[in-house]
Amino acid sequence: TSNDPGTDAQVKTNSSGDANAAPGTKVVIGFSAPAADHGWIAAITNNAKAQAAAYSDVELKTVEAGADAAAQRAALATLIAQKPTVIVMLPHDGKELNATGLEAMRAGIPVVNLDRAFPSAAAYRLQIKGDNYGMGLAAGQYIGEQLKAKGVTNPIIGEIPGIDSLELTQERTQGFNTALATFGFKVANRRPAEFTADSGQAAATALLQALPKMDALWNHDDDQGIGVLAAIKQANRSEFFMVGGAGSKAAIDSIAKDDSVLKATVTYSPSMASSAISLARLIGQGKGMSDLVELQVPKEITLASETITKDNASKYEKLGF
Amino acid sequence: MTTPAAETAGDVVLRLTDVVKTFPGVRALDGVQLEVRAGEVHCLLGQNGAGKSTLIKVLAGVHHADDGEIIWLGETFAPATPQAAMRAGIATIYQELDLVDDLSVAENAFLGHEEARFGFTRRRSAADKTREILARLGHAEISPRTKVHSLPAAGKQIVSMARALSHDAKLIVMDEPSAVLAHDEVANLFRIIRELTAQGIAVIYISHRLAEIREIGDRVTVLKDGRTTASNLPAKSTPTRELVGKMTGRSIEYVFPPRPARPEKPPILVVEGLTRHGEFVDASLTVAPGEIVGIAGLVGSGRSELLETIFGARRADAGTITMDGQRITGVGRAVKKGIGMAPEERKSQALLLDEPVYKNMTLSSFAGFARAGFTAARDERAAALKTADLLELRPRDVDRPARTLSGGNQQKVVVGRWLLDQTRLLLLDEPTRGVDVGARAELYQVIRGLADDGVGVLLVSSEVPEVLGLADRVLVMREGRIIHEAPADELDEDTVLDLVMAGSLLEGEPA
Amino acid sequence: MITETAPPEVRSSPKKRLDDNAVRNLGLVGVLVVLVIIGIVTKPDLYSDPTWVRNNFLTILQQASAIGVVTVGMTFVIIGGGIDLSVGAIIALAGVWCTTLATQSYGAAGMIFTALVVGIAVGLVNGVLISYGRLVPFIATLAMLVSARGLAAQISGKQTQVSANDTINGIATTKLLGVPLLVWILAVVVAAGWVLLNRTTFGRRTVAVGGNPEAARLAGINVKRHTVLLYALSGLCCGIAAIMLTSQATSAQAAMANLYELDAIAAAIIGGTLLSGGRGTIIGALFGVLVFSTITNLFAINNLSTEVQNMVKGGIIVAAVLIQQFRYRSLTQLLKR
Amino acid sequence: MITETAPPEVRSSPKKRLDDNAVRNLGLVGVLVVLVIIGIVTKPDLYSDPTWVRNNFLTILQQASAIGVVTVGMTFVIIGGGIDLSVGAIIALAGVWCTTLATQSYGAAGMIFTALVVGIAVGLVNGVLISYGRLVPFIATLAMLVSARGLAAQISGKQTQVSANDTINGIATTKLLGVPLLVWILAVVVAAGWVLLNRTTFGRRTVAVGGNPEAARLAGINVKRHTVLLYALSGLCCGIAAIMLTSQATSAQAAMANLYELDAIAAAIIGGTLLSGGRGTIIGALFGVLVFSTITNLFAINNLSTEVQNMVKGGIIVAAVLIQQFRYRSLTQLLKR
Ligand SMILES: Nc1ncnc2c1ncn2[C@@H]1O[C@H](COP(=O)(O)OP(=O)(O)OP(=O)(O)O)[C@@H](O)[C@H]1O
Ligand SMILES: Nc1ncnc2c1ncn2[C@@H]1O[C@H](COP(=O)(O)OP(=O)(O)OP(=O)(O)O)[C@@H](O)[C@H]1O
Ligand SMILES: [Mg+2]
Ligand SMILES: [Mg+2]
Repeated sequence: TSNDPGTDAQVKTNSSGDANAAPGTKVVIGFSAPAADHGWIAAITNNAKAQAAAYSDVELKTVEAGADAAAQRAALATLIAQKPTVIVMLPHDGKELNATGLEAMRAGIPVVNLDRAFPSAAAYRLQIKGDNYGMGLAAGQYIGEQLKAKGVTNPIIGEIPGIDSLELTQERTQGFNTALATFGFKVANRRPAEFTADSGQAAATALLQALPKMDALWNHDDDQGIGVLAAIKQANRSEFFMVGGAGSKAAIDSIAKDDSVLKATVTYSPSMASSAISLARLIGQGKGMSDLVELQVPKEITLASETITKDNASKYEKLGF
Repeated sequence: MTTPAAETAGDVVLRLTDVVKTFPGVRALDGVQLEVRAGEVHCLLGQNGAGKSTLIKVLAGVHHADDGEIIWLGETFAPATPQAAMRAGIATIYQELDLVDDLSVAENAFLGHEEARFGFTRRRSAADKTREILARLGHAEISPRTKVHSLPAAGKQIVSMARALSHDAKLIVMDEPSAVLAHDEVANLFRIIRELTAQGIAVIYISHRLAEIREIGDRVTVLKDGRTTASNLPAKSTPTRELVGKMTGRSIEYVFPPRPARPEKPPILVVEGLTRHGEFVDASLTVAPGEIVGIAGLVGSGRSELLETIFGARRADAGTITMDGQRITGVGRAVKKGIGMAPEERKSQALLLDEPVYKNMTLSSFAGFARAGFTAARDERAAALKTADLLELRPRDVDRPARTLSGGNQQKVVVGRWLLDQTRLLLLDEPTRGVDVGARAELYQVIRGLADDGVGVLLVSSEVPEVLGLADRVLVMREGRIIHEAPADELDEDTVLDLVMAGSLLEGEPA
Repeated sequence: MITETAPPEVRSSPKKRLDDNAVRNLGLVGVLVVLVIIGIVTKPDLYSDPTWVRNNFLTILQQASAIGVVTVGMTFVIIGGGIDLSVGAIIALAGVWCTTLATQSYGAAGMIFTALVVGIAVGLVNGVLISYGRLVPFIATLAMLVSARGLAAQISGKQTQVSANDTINGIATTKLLGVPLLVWILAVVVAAGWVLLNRTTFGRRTVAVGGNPEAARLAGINVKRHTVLLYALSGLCCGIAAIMLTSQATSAQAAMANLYELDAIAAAIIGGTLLSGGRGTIIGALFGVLVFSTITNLFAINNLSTEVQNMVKGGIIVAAVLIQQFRYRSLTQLLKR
Repeated sequence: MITETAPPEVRSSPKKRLDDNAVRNLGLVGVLVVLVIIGIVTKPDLYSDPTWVRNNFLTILQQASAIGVVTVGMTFVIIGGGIDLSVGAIIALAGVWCTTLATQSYGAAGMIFTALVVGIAVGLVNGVLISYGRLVPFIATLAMLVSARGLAAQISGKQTQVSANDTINGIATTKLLGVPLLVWILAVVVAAGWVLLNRTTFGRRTVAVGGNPEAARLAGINVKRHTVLLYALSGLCCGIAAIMLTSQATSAQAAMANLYELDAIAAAIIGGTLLSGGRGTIIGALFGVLVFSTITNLFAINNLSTEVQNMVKGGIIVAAVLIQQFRYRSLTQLLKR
């Protein structure tokens, strides 16, 4: 979340001296992600483009997936017709695009599923995703530990998720509740926003009004967190601490500076798009990951959600989006 | 209203030469000549669709003439907008009410030329001026602050007049202002017209009622199919035969069809003690098959409401309606039992303006033409054409949208609708409003013909001669009550007029 | 009494109304042609492959099928003087309901039956609220939108429910005579809608109820009952669309068919339906849907970014209506002579 | 023949309409009271703290402020016979435009100026398309919705743009006489809207243009120009709302003010504005907004889940309108006697 549209490649997985980095056969990677009206998705697309640009043997064909699953299906239909070597897609909804994944695989195009899993194993060659449940766990774990350290016995905990009808939101919430339960805590009030700053402000205002006193707050998304923090300031509240989600640059900076109630954020890094392009290239060239003994790229990779606090913020600075 | 000395009565203020106006498929004006002098009441006569309304809309800047010349106060005149015409001193009362329902009387009167300072309305000043004009119109009881939609039709007509008077006009055009007015209101209108002309203001007056033209008019111009067929005839002395001849190209005697002797039959419709609070009280009446029952009364006496309640379109507070011994509770039931109604306001209550004429005519009967739910357009058109011929619809085209018909022709479509149906009881509310002389005679003939075929007719009309001439039996209504009932041939116009105005001719009647 | 009756000779244009609609639709066909030409010019390589062109054509139709079915129902509602903001929500509810594990255990017939019944039932509730509760259609169906999506979320537990039924999932992949089944369904619904609107008493009543409810009532039409039926019809179309979408996505969820209401209303209006009621055409609505789906296709093959897509899309919509109007005016001018 | 007599009185029911609106608004106040009572019953502990109650009241108003401002503009457009689906998109565009680094470099005045100009300009385009391009308002503003959001995404690079301007950000935190500045802005806009609608020629002409455009034209009102002005007014309100929202969220992005169009239209209609034009009240629209914002507040303090919230919300909307209608009918019955 910065005012300059960051286009530089965020992470390079191919260190020099690695045989995999050497140019190989040309690979055409088709790429599709939902319309980006949110910093995280914008970062996914940008990372994918930057990563592809870093390889001389990769051509990236992005197709915009529009506003919903139906639009994305339509876009992918045109992409499949163009027969790319590999398809990397971040589906609107894994289940709704399962059929499209199958269709591509049947047409002989390996599919790399980014982030939102297909239910059917035949629909993808590789799945690389963040850990929504783990993100919730991490946030709950952090909040639980902090409160326990402070000796709060019956804490009032608030939660501001993103779009509530999304499955990923459900998973995050479940992880959060599970972790809190191990401490014997539970969420007192939960006001969903829509991943935008203004909706975050509205949800936070409502939440703060409902909970005149609060001990901790988890906001699922740092982009909407801008609004959440604004609302907290407007309500003049500071008796609690807040944990963010995803790991935006602004959030990491703020944590490092320790200038607000935001004390930590749990990552859900868009760097997975960079990894997906790298691995798609390897799949297209029939190579394996050099640190693994296996000759092929594995079928599933789940990134761990990390907790960024003041102590380790400097390490994560360049991962922020 | 000041009148420059130069414009005393007698000077020609307006002259139209060979004015032409075409609409898609219709040459509405096809070379019109007209000459209007200051201080005169110039009457326009013509059949429905002759082009009268179109002509005055050209004058008012609503339509633009395709050809011809208009000279107004000595200068060539071609108003681009209604505002331009108003600024030039021409005010118009349109045939179709042109008021905004949710604005007050004063706001309507001054719409477009509001009393305002820096864009802020001066409500008191507008109200005062409106009150003054309303007082001049003899209707001081209408509050300038009342919203127009709570006024009855007659009240709206008065607001339209107030609007025309609110301009400093040198010519006031009135398109059938008397159509929605009752007898006594017309007298009042004439009083105002005389006041205006006395100040040197010219008036163009359109009406289908020859009697009115004789009383108020000075000169008459006759239109036929968009052409002037006679100009500047003396209004008082030109024989009716000649006027009608110029209008229609044939001669019509304005007579009512004879009443045939009718065997007594038990009534099909029985209404007992019908009441709607604030509208009418304890109305009881019967209609027998083949009988025409007329209801006379003033505007606002509750006749329309009574008719609509009988039809089931309004819920009665008390009383019963039975048709063939069965209760009528709603419109659906009424129509099923063979009751039809031609409502009073054709535009808001009867017409689908964008639909073709034939679909309007068959609106209540298309299901009857249909087979297994599928409509039979061919049969419908054929039937509609027959009715169109019967009622002399012009243009004789049942495919054009109802919107493009002249007012009187729209009325014929509304009435025609029920001639197609298997109707056994017909409720007619002002069936001849805006219908020209020739077609009117024809319509009377048709109504009588229906009665002769055994249809019962309940007829509401504000024209007393019509009720007396057409009906077998007459009910007189005043302030929501039926105060008198008699066979038509036992009543004359004066008696009825006296009755409706709470006169004393028949003392002892309940008031 | 009356002597000499010669009906006056008046020039008139019979069947003029019919032409109006035809001209309007012709305008939309023109817009479609322009869109295709843009496609050919920008992607000549793709368009040089006849198989691709044929496939692309079928893809456009297929993508238009579900929204097309919804638009037919919507067109009826709008012609009848109403509006239905709940179509997307009804699809979601019907889709979710017919893919619960319980419903799926009844097989394809059970699922289809459930979707249709849910659609009709919600439509009936809309209609009753509007007719007998005298709620403004906008408010009643907006409330239904919110509620039905909420109920769908409740039923699905906010999960995407996968359809395990091969018959249902097969609808989206089956072809008849080389044409996808979904397109056949659209064709049947459009044809049925056209007949219903133009050739039946139901259609006539719809026009009357929307054009002048008071006149319809005084002509003996049961306006309230008819209104209820119109919303039920729209609900039925949503039920059909729910099955089509579920089959395409092999799943259903509470957020599916998002903002379909706007698309359907827009397509109906672009097709010449008057938002205030009383006038409209089914064929026009179909063309409206096709214009939208062709635009989307054009964007996809040119791979425009979403933001550019959106900016351009607004412009194309405006241009489409303007072209159509222009043609309409000039053609009627021509017809006049 | 025709004899001179005193003209008969034209009976009418004076002041009836005024009462209509008052009664309607009374109904909405009743709904608000019921909502508050539900709040008190379900959360007696919160409501026992007067500071909290006062705060809560101000919070409800504050959360209603931006959408309230939009609704005032929308009410004018609807009364004038149109509809504006692009309000949310205009807010997004104005918000994004006024928070670009370039604009922010001009300080608070530059940002405010930019937001207002963008709002008015987009409104003007809407108005011109509708008046002179003869596009149906629904289609023109829908196209604008799509385009303006696309442009906003383009400008912002799809990023959330943080406002670094303390004056702008301070608007949301400033209080005057204990009342948030945002609420004052709402109050001023509502008051200005009321005066404009009820006490100026512009307002009265708006009613005429929407209620009977033909009559307005015949009265010499320039209907087209007036229509343009109405959409510009709505755009202006959106510009104001954009600043308010940007200040509240200390940032702007292309997806902000999502679906504000539906909320604003719904609030206007619940407040007694006729969707077909020609009738409406500003005060009613304000109450409509407050009903929605109070419902949200009620849900929040009771911690209802989204799906239950949605299901209940639809029901409450229906109930609110029914209550209001019921009160309306029975009260006018009483007044009749
Ligand atoms: N907007 C229009 N479009 C097409 N045709 C029209 C339009 N307005 C009027 N006409 C036609 O022009 C002719 C003249 O109509 P006009 O209204 O001037 O008649 P009129 O003399 O006022 O009749 P009436 O006595 O019934 O009011 C009619 O044939 C009518 O159908
Ligand atoms: N829109 C209205 N709002 C309030 N009162 C009305 C309205 N229209 C009519 N009324 C009242 O209803 C009663 C009857 O009115 P109406 O003019 O319809 O009677 P009518 O006998 O049918 O007269 P007309 O011959 O003009 O149709 C009157 O008291 C009138 O004031
Ligand atoms: Mg006329
Ligand atoms: Mg009457």
